[in-house]
Amino acid sequence: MNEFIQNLIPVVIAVVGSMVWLGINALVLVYCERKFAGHIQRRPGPFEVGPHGVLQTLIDGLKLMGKQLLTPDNADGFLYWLAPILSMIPVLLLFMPIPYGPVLTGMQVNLGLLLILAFSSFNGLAVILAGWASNNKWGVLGAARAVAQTVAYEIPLLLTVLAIAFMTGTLDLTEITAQQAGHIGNWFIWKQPLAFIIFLIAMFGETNRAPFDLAEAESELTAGFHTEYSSMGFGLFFMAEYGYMVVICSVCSVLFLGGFHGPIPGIEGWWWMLAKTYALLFLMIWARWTFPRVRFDQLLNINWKWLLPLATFNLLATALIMKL
Amino acid sequence: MNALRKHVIQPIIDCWSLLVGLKITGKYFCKPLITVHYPRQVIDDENLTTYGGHVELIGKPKDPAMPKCISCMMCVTNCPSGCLKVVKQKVEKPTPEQEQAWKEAEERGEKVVKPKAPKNPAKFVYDYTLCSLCGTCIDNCPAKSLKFSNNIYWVATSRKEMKIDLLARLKGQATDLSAPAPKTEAKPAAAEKEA
Amino acid sequence: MSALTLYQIVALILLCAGLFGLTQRRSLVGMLICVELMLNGAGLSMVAAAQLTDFSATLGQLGTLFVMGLAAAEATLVLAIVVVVARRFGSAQTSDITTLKE
Amino acid sequence: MEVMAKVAFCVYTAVIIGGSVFAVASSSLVRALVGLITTLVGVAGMYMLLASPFMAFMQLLIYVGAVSVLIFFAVMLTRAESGGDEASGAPMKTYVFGLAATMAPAAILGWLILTRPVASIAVPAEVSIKQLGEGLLGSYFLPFELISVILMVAMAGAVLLTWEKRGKK
Repeated sequence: MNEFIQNLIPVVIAVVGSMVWLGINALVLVYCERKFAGHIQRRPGPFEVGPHGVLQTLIDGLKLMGKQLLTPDNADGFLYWLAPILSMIPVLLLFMPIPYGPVLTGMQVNLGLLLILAFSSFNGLAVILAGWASNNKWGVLGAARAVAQTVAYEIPLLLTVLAIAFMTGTLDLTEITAQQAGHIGNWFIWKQPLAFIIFLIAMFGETNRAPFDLAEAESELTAGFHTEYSSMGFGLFFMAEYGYMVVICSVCSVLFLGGFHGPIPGIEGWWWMLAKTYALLFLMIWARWTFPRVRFDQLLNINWKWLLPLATFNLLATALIMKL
Repeated sequence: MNALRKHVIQPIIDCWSLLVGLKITGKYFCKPLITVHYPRQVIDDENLTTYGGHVELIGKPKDPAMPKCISCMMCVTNCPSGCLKVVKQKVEKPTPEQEQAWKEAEERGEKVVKPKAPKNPAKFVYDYTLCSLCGTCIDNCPAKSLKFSNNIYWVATSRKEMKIDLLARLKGQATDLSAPAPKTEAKPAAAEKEA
Repeated sequence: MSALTLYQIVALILLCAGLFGLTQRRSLVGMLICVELMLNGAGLSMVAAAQLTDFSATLGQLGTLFVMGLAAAEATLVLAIVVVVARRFGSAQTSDITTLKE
Repeated sequence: MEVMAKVAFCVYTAVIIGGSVFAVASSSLVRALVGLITTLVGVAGMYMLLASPFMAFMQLLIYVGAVSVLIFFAVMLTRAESGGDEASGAPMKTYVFGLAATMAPAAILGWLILTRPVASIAVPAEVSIKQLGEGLLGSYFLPFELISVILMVAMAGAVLLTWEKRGKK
């Protein structure tokens, strides 16, 4: 029993840590996104609360919590409230196997990559349930789009991840990081440039981010699947969206950018991981405020006609080269 | 060959355009802000001239209190929302002595010059609550007597205040001009102290 | 009672739930859901039997993986059939899908 | 550790039974689907308990990520009412027959399980993914290939079934 508790302690620490990490990231990222959007449009963004508006998201969060929890008439109440929770809880688990530093790993899981892919599929499900349960035509339309989108974009993502797994012979994220140790030339982005690009594009589709945010497309579906959600129901979806962004950017930097290894040998640590993850996150934000939303048939065409064949080709080429 | 260009080369070029888009927004990100943070800063006068506020009258160059308006009612007929109300001035009733004098002159066979009504309007009332700021009145004014005002700090606290007597306003502006008091400068300075 | 027996009982419960649901459900999609329940029972039973006895554990896991693959293929086909049926009969209720008797 | 395993087993069993009851009994198909997903998660937990995490993750990936989304698709395409397609209860006859049809195999299998237990080991065997992969490409190569063929055929069949010429009403 004693030994069991000793085993349990790091897990509990990791769970609490990832909760805190998720909360901080959501706050920081929302602020960064609004500031970034503002500066791209040459306006200051949030400015009033705190110096340069740094406390704005905190206040917004408090405001959200203070609002009334509404359930629409004739909505399926149980599913309606299940959906935001279902989208939130897996995020906490997703942070566990990601190695943020040489010691800063929640849990070294043999099948870490598979764990992340398996549990991130809950997000799509939550979106679908939310849209369906809110008894709102925009919600149902958003759900219908989310169904097609999540199924479609998971495939190229899996195939690119598989290409990396081919090269490393492991699904353990710590091991994959270790194989990229040394200098910048060992990063997998150089060996798998096509996979990196496909992953980058599929990333937007998986996290429902603009220009692929068809499930919530505010100009056509008001807010899509979360039209009816108020207060923390909406807040949880919001947090989960940023949580998935952080997770997928972390995975991308582990898979392709060497994780916590620096560009030159000798210096490694969590700050590299943080810098890479945030660079990717900023790329996502930047893309959101640059590109217009694609049409739905375009979205599916990009996936089925471009990403999927390219990812398959990449996988075959990787297998061939590994064998030779 | 054509198919190759259409289905392979063109998409690659299109991908390049994505990078161009990123470059443009990135460039804008680095440029200094152009929005002005109101209570701490105000827009300089040069940029104020492009602001289109409510409609106002233009004074004659010689007499700024007197509008160029000739009461032709073009603005009233053209206004789509019917927010302008212009009242022409009436001819002053001639005194009996004058009438007498005219009659005598007519009898003598001379030409009589009866005084005409002054052209400038007696009343020029503008209802800002109805105005859609379309500018049709300004375009149609033959005397070029209307323009958009450019006081961005103008506020009203009641519907009544939104019904502006433009003649009175012009008079007020004329007196302000003769005794220049840069109001807009003083306000932000006070606000800055508060902040 | 050994651990294996417990797992088998859970698998049996799943099978029974699926079977019972299959007889009660009157829409094709509902029946598909019940079939998935039964398939899960089978998978659980196989993995438990393979892991908790001396027989090859690899075989049990691979067998279950195959069952999962089959389930995915089956779900795809059933989806297609349901769509075709819904298009032709205007509903996916089993009671409506009759052409022979009135 | 032993105690924790038992507790976990009880929790997973509760999840599985609750989920399957929900899946069978609820009148709304979407709720039934949620019940199914709960059951799937419970079974994945069981796989974890049986020391086969790979199976657990594959279960989540395939069932939650793909199959349940497909079922949801089917629900949407058949225009199921959110009020419930199965709202009106089944006739008594169906209920009795269904119970009988369920009880018969349950009784036989239950009797077999309880009276003829197989010699089992207490600690589940560990199988690495490497072994699984070698199995797939070694002794069980043929079924592996057959599964791919079946998936291919199923996909082609699904496309063919729902194929409609463009412009045709």
